[in-house]
Amino acid sequence: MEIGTLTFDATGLYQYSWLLIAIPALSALLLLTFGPLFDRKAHWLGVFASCASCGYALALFYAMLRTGAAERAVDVPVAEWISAGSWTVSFGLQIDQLSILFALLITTVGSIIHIYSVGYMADDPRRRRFFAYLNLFIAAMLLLVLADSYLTLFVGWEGVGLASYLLIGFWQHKPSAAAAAKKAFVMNRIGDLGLTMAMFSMFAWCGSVSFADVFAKVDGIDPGWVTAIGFFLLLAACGKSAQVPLQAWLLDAMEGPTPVSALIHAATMVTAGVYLIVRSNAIYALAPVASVAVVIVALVTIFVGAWIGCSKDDIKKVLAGSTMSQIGYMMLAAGLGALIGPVAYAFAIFHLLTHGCFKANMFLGAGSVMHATDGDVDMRHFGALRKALPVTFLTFACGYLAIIGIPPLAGYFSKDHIVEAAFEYHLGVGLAALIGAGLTAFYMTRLLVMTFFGKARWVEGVHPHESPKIMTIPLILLALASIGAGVALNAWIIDWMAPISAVAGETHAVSWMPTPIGIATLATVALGVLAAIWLFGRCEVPSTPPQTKNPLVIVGRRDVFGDVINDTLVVKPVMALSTAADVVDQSGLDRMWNGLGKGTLALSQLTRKVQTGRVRSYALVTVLGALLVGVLLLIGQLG
Amino acid sequence: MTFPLLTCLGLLPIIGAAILILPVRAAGKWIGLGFALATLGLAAAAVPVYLGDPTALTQTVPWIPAFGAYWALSVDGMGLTMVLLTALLTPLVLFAEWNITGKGTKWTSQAFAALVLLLEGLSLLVFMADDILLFYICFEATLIPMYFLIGGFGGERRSQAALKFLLFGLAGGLIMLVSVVGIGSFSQQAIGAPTYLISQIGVSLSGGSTWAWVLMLCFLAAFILKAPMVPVHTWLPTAAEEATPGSSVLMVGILDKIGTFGMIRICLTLFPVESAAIAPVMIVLALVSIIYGALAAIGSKNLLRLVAYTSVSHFGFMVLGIYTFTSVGLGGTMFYQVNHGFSTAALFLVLGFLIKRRGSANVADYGGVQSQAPILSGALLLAGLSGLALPGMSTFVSEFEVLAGSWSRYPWAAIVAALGTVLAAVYILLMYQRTMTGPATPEVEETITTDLTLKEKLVAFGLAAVVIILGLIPNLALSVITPTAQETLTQIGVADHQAPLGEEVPA
Amino acid sequence: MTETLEITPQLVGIILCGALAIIGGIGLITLRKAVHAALSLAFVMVNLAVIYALFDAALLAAAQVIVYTGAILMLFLFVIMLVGVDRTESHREPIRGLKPTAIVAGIGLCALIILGVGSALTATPVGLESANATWGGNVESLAVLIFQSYVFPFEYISALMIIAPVGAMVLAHGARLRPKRTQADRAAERIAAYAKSGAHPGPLPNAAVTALHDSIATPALLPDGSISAASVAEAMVERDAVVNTQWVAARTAERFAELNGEVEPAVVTPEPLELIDTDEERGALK
Amino acid sequence: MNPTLLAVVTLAAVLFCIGLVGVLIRRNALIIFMCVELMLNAANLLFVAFAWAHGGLDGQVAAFFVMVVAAAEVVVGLSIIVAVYRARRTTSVDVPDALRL
Repeated sequence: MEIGTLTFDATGLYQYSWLLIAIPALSALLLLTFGPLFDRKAHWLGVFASCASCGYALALFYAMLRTGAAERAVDVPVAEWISAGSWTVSFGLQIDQLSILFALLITTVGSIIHIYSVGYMADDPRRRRFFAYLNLFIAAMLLLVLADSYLTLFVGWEGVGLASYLLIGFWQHKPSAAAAAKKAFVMNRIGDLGLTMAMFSMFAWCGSVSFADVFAKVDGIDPGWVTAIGFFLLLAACGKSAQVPLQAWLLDAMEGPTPVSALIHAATMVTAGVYLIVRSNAIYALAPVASVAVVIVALVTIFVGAWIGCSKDDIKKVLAGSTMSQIGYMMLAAGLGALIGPVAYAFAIFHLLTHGCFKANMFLGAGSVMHATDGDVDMRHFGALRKALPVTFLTFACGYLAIIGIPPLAGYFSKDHIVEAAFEYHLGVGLAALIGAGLTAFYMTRLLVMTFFGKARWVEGVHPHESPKIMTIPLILLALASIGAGVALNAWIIDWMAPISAVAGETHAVSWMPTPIGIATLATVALGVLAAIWLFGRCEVPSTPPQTKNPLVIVGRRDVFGDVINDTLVVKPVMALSTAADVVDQSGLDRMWNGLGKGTLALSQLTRKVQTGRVRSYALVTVLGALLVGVLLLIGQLG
Repeated sequence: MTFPLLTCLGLLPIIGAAILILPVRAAGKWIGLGFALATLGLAAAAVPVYLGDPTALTQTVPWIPAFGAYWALSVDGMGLTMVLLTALLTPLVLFAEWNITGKGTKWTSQAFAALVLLLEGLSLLVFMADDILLFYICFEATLIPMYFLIGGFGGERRSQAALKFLLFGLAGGLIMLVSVVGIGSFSQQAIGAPTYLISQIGVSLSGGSTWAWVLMLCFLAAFILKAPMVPVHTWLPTAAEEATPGSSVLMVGILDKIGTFGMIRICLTLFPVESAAIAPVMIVLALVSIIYGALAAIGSKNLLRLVAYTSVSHFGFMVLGIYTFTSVGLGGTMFYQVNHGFSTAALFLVLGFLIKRRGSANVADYGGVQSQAPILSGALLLAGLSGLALPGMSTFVSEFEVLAGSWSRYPWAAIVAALGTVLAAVYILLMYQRTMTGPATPEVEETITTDLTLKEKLVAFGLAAVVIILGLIPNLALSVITPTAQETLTQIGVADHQAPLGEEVPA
Repeated sequence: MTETLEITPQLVGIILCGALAIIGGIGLITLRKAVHAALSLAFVMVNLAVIYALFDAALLAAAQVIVYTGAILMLFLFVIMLVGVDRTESHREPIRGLKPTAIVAGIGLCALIILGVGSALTATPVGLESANATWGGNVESLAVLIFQSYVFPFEYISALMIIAPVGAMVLAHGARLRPKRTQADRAAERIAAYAKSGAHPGPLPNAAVTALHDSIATPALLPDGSISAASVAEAMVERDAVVNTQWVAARTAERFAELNGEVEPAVVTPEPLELIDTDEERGALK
Repeated sequence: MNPTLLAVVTLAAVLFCIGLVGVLIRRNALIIFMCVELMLNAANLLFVAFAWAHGGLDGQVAAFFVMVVAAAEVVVGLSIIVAVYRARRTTSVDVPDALRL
């Protein structure tokens, strides 16, 4: 049943699939080292590299489409990596239905964002370096999704962490960006801890970490350990996909340029956690407890994300909150995969793909809004922008309709399946998902209304103008994708993911007509929209955040105290401990050892006193010595 | 092998140092570099011979028959990699510290080259020694050149730092002398004739009377002092703070490795029963070193002290790898020794370039260097990433092996150690953020005006390249190290960890 | 003690002299003046000499008295005289706690020796009659012993005896405090004295040399016949032992008369020298 | 245990210890020197006593040699005292205490 089992050796096109990773990596290296030589034109190399790997991925997809459903999973061994004692790790790629979808998402959205950022970063002096980091990210993300073993995946995993560190902290002169970058990397590192511990357990049990071996032997591992591995993988997923315990970094990550937020913190990197759980479906199948944990984490994140989304005034922070809650949905579906049936994995991937499109679209839209208002992100200074930025408004509206789940668009299909799966599992979970959908509708409408409708609250001297062609074309492309993706993938994705999504025999009928739950979600969505319009559409929106006693808003504005909890529980104690360690080391241990030296000096001062200089005291000491020796001899004799 | 390759390898730098006593003034530097490169060439020549037949290079000549001391040199996987590390680092340090001048007239760059060559020769002999007495003599002798390197070329309080280094080193050495003498006499009882040959003694001394415990503990105490572990580590930050970056590289990259090298080569192989018994204590000590070193590094206000504390943390990892008794862990430690040499060298040298420009080593005096010297900050970031073991770099492979090895025996120890890796990320990125990012402070603007010169770029990115190449193709070193690790484990009769579901790994 | 305590005269002597010696010893360490201490030491040494004699060591007894007490101790007295005979030592002890500890240590050591050596004395004494008799007496047998079996130590001792005084001379020979006055200096001084005070620069006039008397007690005569006061040694004047020159002149005149045949040569009878004995003549000598 | 020997041994021991105490207590160099002589005499006494006890004259020869050595020693000792007196104008043992740390 698992994807890994039926792998075929690579032939033809697959054999060189490692080029997918090599091209962006090489171009990143070139841009970094030899970039200054052709500084002005260097970024086009980056765009070309991204489009090349996108083309290659499409070709692979086309080849895979033509081959039969059975032999689609291909294993491409590249090189032998580590031979350490009892186990050896080889470096190889695995191209199957799951990874090719991800590859497509990464490369297409990546290329679109590359083109967009040509315009967005036009006036940034270090643009060449920006494109180098973007290419590095694409390479690392592709390595992550195409890896055939957890260790290779881990290299991509940390590579992506590094790329996000570099890109968040791209504008290094801003101290807040540098701090945000460090925070993101460290929190990702804590997540990676989970992945390393999972790998160690796999090594300890199966002597290897490649997907094929581990999934084949997973039923041999004792259940306690399988659950532990499940939890470790969940920790890793939370770290990377900004789920509840480790979600604080995503909001700070908005310090980075907007294309970065769009690509990394909306479409691709944050979905890596979902990929990890879907990829390890064999482990979660045997660890129901871990899957329940995934569901719980997902639900909590959905509400936290929505909460932050509703109360933030910064457009990017709202979108980040919404990303967090949408990934919560994907996690929910991934968690349900092991509980109600593997078809939920397909729903997770389906929602992931559609979300990739419309969230990237909205982020780029927000980017072009910021571009127009000279980098201002505060929605209270927007208002009535639909006339000033028509194209941005239209594309943003498509994304908006998609995310709240209006029928023809992508969001409806993907989210609807997840809500149904949630109800199928457990009524409470279903209701929570439903309310989540309503909240999503509420804050998205709030955002749309505050930004594009109502009275213009522009700051003086700001006269927004439409973004140049090079930025609006990607917006249009993504808008089309977020409209069409839902319909296109709805039925197809289930049987495309067949080896993983369908248990033999049980096919999940997918109907076009809305089911009763579908109608219920539409109702809650409508409710959410009306509430938002009622609150923000009609009445005057003050340009400064009003003081409110409403605890919900206060909590929301403080990012659900995520940062505060992290600081008090982890950051402050570690910092205190480290200053203590430094002090203890310098004045404690160091002085102790120096003290040893001073002690000997003091001792010698003491013994100096014995030499009085007077002959007779020496004579006395001699006599006493002689007496002592005599007595001892005498005792020796008598004894 | 008629040609005594190892002896020449060991003595060549010492001869170089001797030649540098002659008043050659300006040419001193070039002669020094020439000898260092010649040693590197010789070491490289030894590799194919070793790969051909590992025992070809061993060479045993009776030296002092009265108490069984031999001029015995031999190289196994670990020894070879350490020899190559030393041979590679020395020319690099000489090249990096090209126009170094110590305080006062007699500490010229020629004196620096002579001392470095002497240090290299002695440490090569230590890594190749198969005879405990030879090991001990060279172990003690390395203190002298290092003392003068710190004392002659360091910062203001260099003499105290050098003295403290020497006293700690001698304390360790003297404790070890007890067991060196002990081995002489006990080997007589165990084998009839007194002998100091490690291969000849084997495990005959172990497991017997409590004397074996005394011998082992004395050796261990000396090595704990040498590879600084927490309670006795305070000499390293002080010395690193005062010494020039080049000599700190030699001190941390090569000299301190003799501690962990000795633990494997002598404590483990000669006293397996006692080592197994003391393993839990050493693991706790290792974990304390990891966490304490990392925390002290985060809290440190001086850049060079920070790097020294990171090394204390890294040594904790190495000891953890040794005392979890798995071939993966042991192989990991051996590989770790090599990687740590390169990554710490990169960190020290790049920071050295930074400090040379700004003039002070305090973290507080920096800010926003990125805008002034982007290439320098890029090099520092690369060196820092190798420090926090980013996958794709060699330090990751060795750290992963150590942790995987220790997980299979003691999962809780591996978890605590893994926390160390998170702290590693914190101290490197915190240091990078405080010095490099943010707006450039006025002092930084006037002092740091030039970016890396060609020489400095070669050094920094050369080292980074080595770390990345070893990271992507670790088998360059692992193919030599792993068999030695397995051999050591079988030699001391400890069963390696067998993954229950893993396929049958050839025993 | 196993045998009966027979009292032999020898034992009595030893006990008597021993007690006296001990008293002398205590005197040595308690008497404050150095000379008294030296004398008490001499007293001790003499008692020891007596004891030596009681032990048939005649030569040693003599040597003790003559060499040890007579020479060495006298050297001590000489140095005491040289260094400050009138210096007394107060009994206050500057170093705190030295005196009691010293006394206790002394008593302890004494007890130790008595116990240690005493307990080892098991053999009964043999006595030296036979030994002395072999070569006819204590001195002869000692001489045989020294010049036969102990000849090498004897030679070393003699070498020592030579080196010791040389050493002493080197040590005690103090460097001159003032430069040595040469003859030229002395002549200059005399002329200066003559210039300043009219003191006669030349040497003092010699005593008179007459046919019968040329001792320093014979005052020389000045051309006018009076006595030259400077020509008589001061010591003689102090002792009133100056020869009467008038008497000498008269005797000389007689002698010449005999020689010139004016008077019959009478038999010369040695008659006592006549000295100046009248105050008026003494006045002339001052 | 012959009473004579016991007596003479006690006598010698007492004299020896009196000399010793004298050396420690007195502060005048000369008197210290004399006490040393006293200790030497005590030793001589024992030599003679045991010569008599063992019936051999070797003891007396030894005593004789001791006497000679004592003479040499006195000569040198006194010249030292005189030299010190001439330099420091004192014979007290405590005054020259420069030779201390």
